[in-house]
Amino acid sequence: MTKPRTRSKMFHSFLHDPPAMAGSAILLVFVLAALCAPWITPQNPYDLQQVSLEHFLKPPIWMEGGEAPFVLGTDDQGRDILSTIIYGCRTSLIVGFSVVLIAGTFGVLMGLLAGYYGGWIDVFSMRLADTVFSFSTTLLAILLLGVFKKTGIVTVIAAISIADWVRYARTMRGSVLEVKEEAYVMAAKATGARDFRLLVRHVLPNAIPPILVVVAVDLAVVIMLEATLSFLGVGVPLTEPSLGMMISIGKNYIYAGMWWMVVFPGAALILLVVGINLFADWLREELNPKIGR
Amino acid sequence: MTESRHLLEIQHLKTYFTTFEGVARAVDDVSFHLDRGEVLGVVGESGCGKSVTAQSIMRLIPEPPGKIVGGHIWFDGMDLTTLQPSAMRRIRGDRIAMIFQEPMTSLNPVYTIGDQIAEMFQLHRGMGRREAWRHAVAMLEKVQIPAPHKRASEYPHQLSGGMRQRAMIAMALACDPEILIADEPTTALDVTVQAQILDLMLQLKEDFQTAVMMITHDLGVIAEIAQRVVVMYAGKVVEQAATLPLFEDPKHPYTRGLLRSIPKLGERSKKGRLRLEEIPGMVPGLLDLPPGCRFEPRCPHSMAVCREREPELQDLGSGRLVRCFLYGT
Amino acid sequence: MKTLLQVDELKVHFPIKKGLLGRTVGYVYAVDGVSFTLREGETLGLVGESGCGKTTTGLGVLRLIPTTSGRILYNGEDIARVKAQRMRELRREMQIIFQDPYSSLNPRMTVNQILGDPMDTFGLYPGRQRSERIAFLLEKVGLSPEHGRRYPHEFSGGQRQRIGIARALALDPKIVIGDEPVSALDVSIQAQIINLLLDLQREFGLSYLLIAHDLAVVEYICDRVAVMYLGKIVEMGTYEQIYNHPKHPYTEALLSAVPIPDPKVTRRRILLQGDVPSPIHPPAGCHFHPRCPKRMDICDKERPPLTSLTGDHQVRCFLHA
Amino acid sequence: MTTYILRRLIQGVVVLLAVSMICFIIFRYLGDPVLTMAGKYATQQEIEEVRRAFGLDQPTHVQYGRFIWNALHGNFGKSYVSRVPALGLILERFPATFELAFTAMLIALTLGVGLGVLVSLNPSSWPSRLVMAGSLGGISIPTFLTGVLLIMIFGVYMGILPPFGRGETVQIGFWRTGLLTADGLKHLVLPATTLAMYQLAVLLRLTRAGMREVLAEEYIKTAWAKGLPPGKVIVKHALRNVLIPVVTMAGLQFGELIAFSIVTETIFQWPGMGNLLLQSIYETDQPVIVTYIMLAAFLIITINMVVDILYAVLNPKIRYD
Amino acid sequence: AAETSLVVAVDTPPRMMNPHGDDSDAGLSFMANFFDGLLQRKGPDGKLVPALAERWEHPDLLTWRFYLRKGVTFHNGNPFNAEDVKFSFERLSNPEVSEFLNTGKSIDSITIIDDYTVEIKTKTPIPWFANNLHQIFIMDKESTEQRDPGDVMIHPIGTGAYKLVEWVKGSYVRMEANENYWEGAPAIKKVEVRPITESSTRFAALVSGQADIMTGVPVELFEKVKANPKVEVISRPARRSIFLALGNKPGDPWADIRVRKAMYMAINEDEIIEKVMRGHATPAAQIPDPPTIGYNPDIKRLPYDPEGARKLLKEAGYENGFEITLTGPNDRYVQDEKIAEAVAKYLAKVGIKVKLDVKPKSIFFPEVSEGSLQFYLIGWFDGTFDMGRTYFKLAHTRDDAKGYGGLNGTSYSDPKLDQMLEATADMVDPAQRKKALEELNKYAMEEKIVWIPLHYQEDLYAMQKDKGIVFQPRPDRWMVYKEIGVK
Ligand SMILES: Nc1ncnc2c1ncn2[C@@H]1O[C@H](COP(=O)(O)OP(=O)(O)OP(=O)(O)O)[C@@H](O)[C@H]1O
Ligand SMILES: Nc1ncnc2c1ncn2[C@@H]1O[C@H](COP(=O)(O)OP(=O)(O)OP(=O)(O)O)[C@@H](O)[C@H]1O
Ligand SMILES: [Mg+2]
Ligand SMILES: [Mg+2]
Ligand code: NI
Repeated sequence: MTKPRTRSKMFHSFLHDPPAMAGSAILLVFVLAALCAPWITPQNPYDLQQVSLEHFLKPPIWMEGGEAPFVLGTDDQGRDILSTIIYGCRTSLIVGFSVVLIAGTFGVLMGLLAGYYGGWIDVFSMRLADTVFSFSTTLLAILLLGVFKKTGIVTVIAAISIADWVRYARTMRGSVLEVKEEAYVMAAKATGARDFRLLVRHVLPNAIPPILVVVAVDLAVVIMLEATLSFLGVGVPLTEPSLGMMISIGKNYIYAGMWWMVVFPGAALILLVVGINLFADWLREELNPKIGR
Repeated sequence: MTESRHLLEIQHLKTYFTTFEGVARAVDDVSFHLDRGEVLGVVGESGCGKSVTAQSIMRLIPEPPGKIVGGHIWFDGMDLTTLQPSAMRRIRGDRIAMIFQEPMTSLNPVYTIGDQIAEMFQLHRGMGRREAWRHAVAMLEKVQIPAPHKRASEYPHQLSGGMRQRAMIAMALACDPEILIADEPTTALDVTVQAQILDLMLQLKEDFQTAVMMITHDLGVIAEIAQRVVVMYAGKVVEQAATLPLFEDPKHPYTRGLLRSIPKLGERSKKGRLRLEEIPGMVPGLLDLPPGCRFEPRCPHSMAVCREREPELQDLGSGRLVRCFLYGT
Repeated sequence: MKTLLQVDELKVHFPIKKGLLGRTVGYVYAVDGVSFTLREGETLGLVGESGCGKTTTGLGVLRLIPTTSGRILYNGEDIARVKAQRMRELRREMQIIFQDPYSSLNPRMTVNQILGDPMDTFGLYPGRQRSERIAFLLEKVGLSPEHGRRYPHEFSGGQRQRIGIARALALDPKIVIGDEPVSALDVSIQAQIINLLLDLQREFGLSYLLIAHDLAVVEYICDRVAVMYLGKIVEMGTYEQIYNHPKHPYTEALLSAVPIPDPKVTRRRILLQGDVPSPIHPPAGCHFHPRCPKRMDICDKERPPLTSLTGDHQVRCFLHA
Repeated sequence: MTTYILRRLIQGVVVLLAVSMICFIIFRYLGDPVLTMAGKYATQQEIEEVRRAFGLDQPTHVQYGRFIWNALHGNFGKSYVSRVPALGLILERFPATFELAFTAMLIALTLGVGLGVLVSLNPSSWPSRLVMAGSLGGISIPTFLTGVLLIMIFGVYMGILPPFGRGETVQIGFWRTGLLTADGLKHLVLPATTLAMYQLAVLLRLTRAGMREVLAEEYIKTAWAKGLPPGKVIVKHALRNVLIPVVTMAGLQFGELIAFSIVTETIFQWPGMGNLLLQSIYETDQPVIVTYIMLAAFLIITINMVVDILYAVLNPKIRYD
Repeated sequence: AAETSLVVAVDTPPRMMNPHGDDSDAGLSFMANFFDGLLQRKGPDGKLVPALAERWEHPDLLTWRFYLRKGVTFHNGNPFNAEDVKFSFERLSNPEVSEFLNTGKSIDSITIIDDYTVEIKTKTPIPWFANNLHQIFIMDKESTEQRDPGDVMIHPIGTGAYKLVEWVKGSYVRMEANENYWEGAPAIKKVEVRPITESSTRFAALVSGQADIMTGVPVELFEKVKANPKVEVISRPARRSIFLALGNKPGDPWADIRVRKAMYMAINEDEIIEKVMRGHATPAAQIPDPPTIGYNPDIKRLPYDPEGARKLLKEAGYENGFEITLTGPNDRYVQDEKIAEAVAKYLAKVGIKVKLDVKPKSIFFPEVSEGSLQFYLIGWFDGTFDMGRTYFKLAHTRDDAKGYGGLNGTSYSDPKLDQMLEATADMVDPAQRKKALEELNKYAMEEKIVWIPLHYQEDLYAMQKDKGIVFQPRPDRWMVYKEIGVK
């Protein structure tokens, strides 16, 4: 009785919040596009047989020299930009969400335990955090590449996750240190709640808002990191470009005036990030009953 | 509406909260006034809108979800409901001060209480840090906090409930305001301290002609210091009278019920433990109020008319007002 | 009657830290050797000066803050020493109503969740019973089921306090420590709650440790009353002994200051003189001596012992030693 | 707290040991430094000779032991690439990186927190929305692209800011600073902006989110009731309560900026440590890598320690003992 | 107006100022300005001419005698003589300071005949010994021995045309003309070399006027630079060839010569040059470039013929293709990863599934040294202008003991090729040597298709037009500032 009520309440507030709706609409479009990529794109840019140097560096269709079906032009290998953006979103979304999921879960957990229990758990997890953070994503990516001897999405996800959880862990720990001193935590303890319950039902929800900010921003950061790894030559495979990789390729052509190689994937990325953040902003405020809307 | 000859006059104040379930009419057409050097007691059912009224005067209703949707609050020729934020700011703390009901959550956890009190002096009296701090310590001493110079540099969570409350009181009294709104200022205080705090307020009233709006459940406190009493029920004023007549001859059935519910000191030893009298039934939800008198469902004198329409506030003369059909239409 | 809870020489000292480096420069002797017993089906009132350590005692007894020393025997088991797991089980039987209702309510939980949470913890009232139980509790404390869907900040002070009471009662505890449970309630609701507490006591044999400032309420509810002053119990006895034959000067002063809800009555209050002592530097000798109207020479030199008078009546004062 | 700091320092040493050990373990996978050190045409025998000459033929743990022993004496080995002490090589570049990171952090913090506060006051106004959306641009454009674009716009087309390098520097003791010359400052603008843009967004969003939560708190009501002007209420009473996540993030980012602004330094040819690290990784310059990582770890440990201490300053409820 | 100072934006920073510590072109490119070798190669064609040695003799297979130039002084005023030569050559075999270990170890003895005559004996006949001497720089014995080893690494004292003024690591190397240079003081008096690794920034440095010359213009931008009226661009055919190495481990589909041919024919090299290299490359049919001994003009590229390729694959029984991993660096050669990507696409079109695995050179080259790759892209040119050494390194069956096949990344092995190669090892007679190597080359490229050749790179430079700089790039990509003039 009460559950559906609160849910419908959220839904209602959602319908009254244009930015949130816009954000999730954007997200939805991206996810759908990524899922349906093979059926909606004129070209499969990951299929080497379909890509041909013949059509390289075509400008968008409305410009002189533009050519159907390459609506947004092609890149220097003759890949259709629009198709590649759609396929690239897939990679970017997979990398982004996997990392946020893996690093986020692990980091939040570590931060929660470290902040709540303190003592050796805190010492251990935070020193572990210091240790891996000292290697930074870039270095880790290069190291992992050396270890696995293979570029690829898994390496990228692993490399970014290994250092990225620290962000979550420390943010979470900071919040938990504050929240655990609140009287309602003591009150919950007084009702006999075991630690798990205390952490999950009482500490976590009150410590989570900064994490929501971090998640939303981190998605962008991770997608960017992946791009940076591409820039440094240790990113995803060249033949399966992600949004980041596209930008990294296109960057070399900026001065040459071939802006479409950067602008379209860049715009797609910004749109995606904006969508995620709009949604996350709404969610965060929605989760705090005190913030009237 | 016209300006008022009273220090503070509230006219037809309406403050509503918009919630998902509907509009909660927390304060619904409340009028009363406050004169210089007067202590006005406000009593009423828990949740009847006393704190909301007080916060409306201070213009501190969180908006959204709350909103002052109607009425006027006249103070010194100004209507506080429409006053510019900056002008309102100059009044707050300096001319109208408020003691909040919940001392723990109302104190900033990251500053020492000394800081928080000293801020008042810095702000309204233009004192330097050091001097303000000295005054803050003096204030703490006034409100009976032991070892005030030590306590001043403690944080709210290190204090006992009563001390926090006294810190709040000290903050409100700091600038000798013209109006003091005290929202249950002494609930967490033991009776000896309470007595001293009440004395302090009376002192203030003597010295500065401060008007006090005392919201409390402790009818003992009311009896001791208030000149007049406003009784509220479910967002409305149901009765208003000078203290003595109210206690002697409560008119509204709710007031009567209230006075009967009080456990009296010494009674148990004399008569044994008699069951405390309750007012039967429950306070109506603010969302679906009965169409007629809001007290009707619990009223021992319920009449047909009570269910049909709301009674008006009747003037029974000599400042006595009551909202009940028992006293005419 | 069986002794349910026995507290022996409980001490809770808070270190005072100074500066960035956090040196401990002293202690707040918040609770400094408090002993009392609570029997089954009995209500013990704890009254005293604000800041004298009542809340701390309550929290310490439930091990919600670390205690410095002392034994807390619950059914013969020293809960100051039991393992966390066992303590958790025990908590079901010992509940507390917090003094500050607002901050003790999780701001991100609706009242339904707040009340349901302890039940879930112990797997009580599963399924449909849960919502029935919540509705029942809400009704008992004078709230309507519609309130269950709201969040703590949407309530008035008194309503929040009632939520706290409902939460404490949710688990059918054996002991309830009420820290000013009715302070924010108007008298009619207060009467309702008091009646509820007494009904429950009658029906289920609950024991209450009631911390309160309203001496009328304490007299009305409590079987025995302990008066605290600066971390120590200075007088303890049945309500009749305390109210009708107070022995300690502080108790006398306290009783004389109770405001009477009758504007015609003017009473002679015993005004306490002198500086209010602080638990950081408790005065030597009897803690009360600097303010005591009946001070004697010995009072500032020696600590008065707790002296047993007739029956259960105990007092810590040289007048009666 | 002194003991706390002491303990943290000991833990720091353990981290340094762990970090260096991990380096040695993964060096096996990072390519063989001897290959480049022996020259393109070296035969296997010659390669082995080089290997022996540098002690790289020994088992990892022996190499590690020797490294630690030398490190304890302040000797972190010589770079394989430039054959000069690795630590010196890194420290030589430290000022450049530090100045860049510091400036970027300063911009990010002031703008991030400042705008975050402003935006939280009126979240649905158009300027606020614009700022929020704009801040996302900062994070959704990769640094290398931002850098290239800034260079293109300000360095090439408008020609008002130098596109690369550090410009005129002044040597003060061991510190070569670019902050004291107009040219140096001009060179700082673009790279610092690039770095700051990236950091700004998260600080801004954290501040805004925190402010939104805190402004709904009761004590903010008290602050208003005191008659405080909005600036005071927000900066003094609200801001400090939201700073913990902000400080956490800022600390992490500052560490990251100092240790790993590789891309920005590459794009702007900033003669800092990140530039060196990348080069060293690509050239398998093990002594430099391990020294670098240890220095990075040291910085991160220190910054995090400061952050943890700041917690206690910001929120008195947080105590370490 | 004639400028006598120059700012040059180069693509690689110097590692150190020790002339023997870095055998890369980029490093030597700096050293060549501070130091001189016994011989030098002069731009723009790279002819070997005397430098600190006025002339040399090669009396027998093992002996090389050098007559040194008199009256040359080092930057610190010390005179140059035979002691310095001996010292410098001996230093080569010290692994602590030298990357020319191979050269150092090949020397048997160095004898000072008189102050200005030195005789070097090698252990085995090394036909290309003199060809390499322009890379071996002579240091001042006295100061090098006296100075702290660390100082030697950062402070060059040579006889070169320029003296180091200041080296701020990561920022710039400033040098000034050596007015006492034995060839006469250079025209450019002040040079500031700014290493900028990021190509677009280097480009920005040039077009914003902060640099006068830029090396390594990215091909994507070449046309753009060309269109800039203020900038002049220079492209110079480079000696480096880019090719694909293909293993022949028995059992692998590509061990079959038909498959090798098919793969060769499937690649449209012309399109790669046109679209990936933007025309800045010339097709190659073999690894060595024309000036190199062993270059065989008879070798022709197989035609681009995807149909034929498919037919061959069918013949070989791989109608449905197979999978192969193409490895390659992504930060080493011009457009390296793009070429690899294009190759992958061509092969895909004839049904061969190529997994592309490009990575930074620091990870790639060690893998090449390990020899377990299937198929990779690499580039090569030999500073000695002799193909023999290259083939030993790249094609001979791996033999660690003898030091053969060290960069044979697929562990390619062909006994006949090994035999032919070993036969050339002590062939010194130029004509005979040339013939043997050309034959060997033809055998490798046509009969065995050891490699699939792609193209010869072009080096791209750009400079400010109105500065009056006279600059002709060298074939070895060195920037030797004494060769730059002013109008
Ligand atoms: N933010 C809110 N949203 C919805 N309803 C609210 C909100 N704040 C207060 N209310 C409702 O307004 C009514 C009046 O509250 P108020 O705090 O004025 O009561 P009160 O008279 O002070 O009671 P008490 O004596 O218990 O403090 C209550 O019923 C409460 O539930
Ligand atoms: N966390 C803490 N740190 C330091 N001192 C504390 C802390 N909590 C309580 N104290 C101190 O302990 C003493 C007793 O406090 P306690 O809250 O028990 O008083 P109380 O009897 O409940 O008073 P009240 O009636 O005012 O609530 C006070 O002096 C208080 O300042
Ligand atoms: Mg209230
Ligand atoms: Mg208390
Ligand atoms: Ni609606």
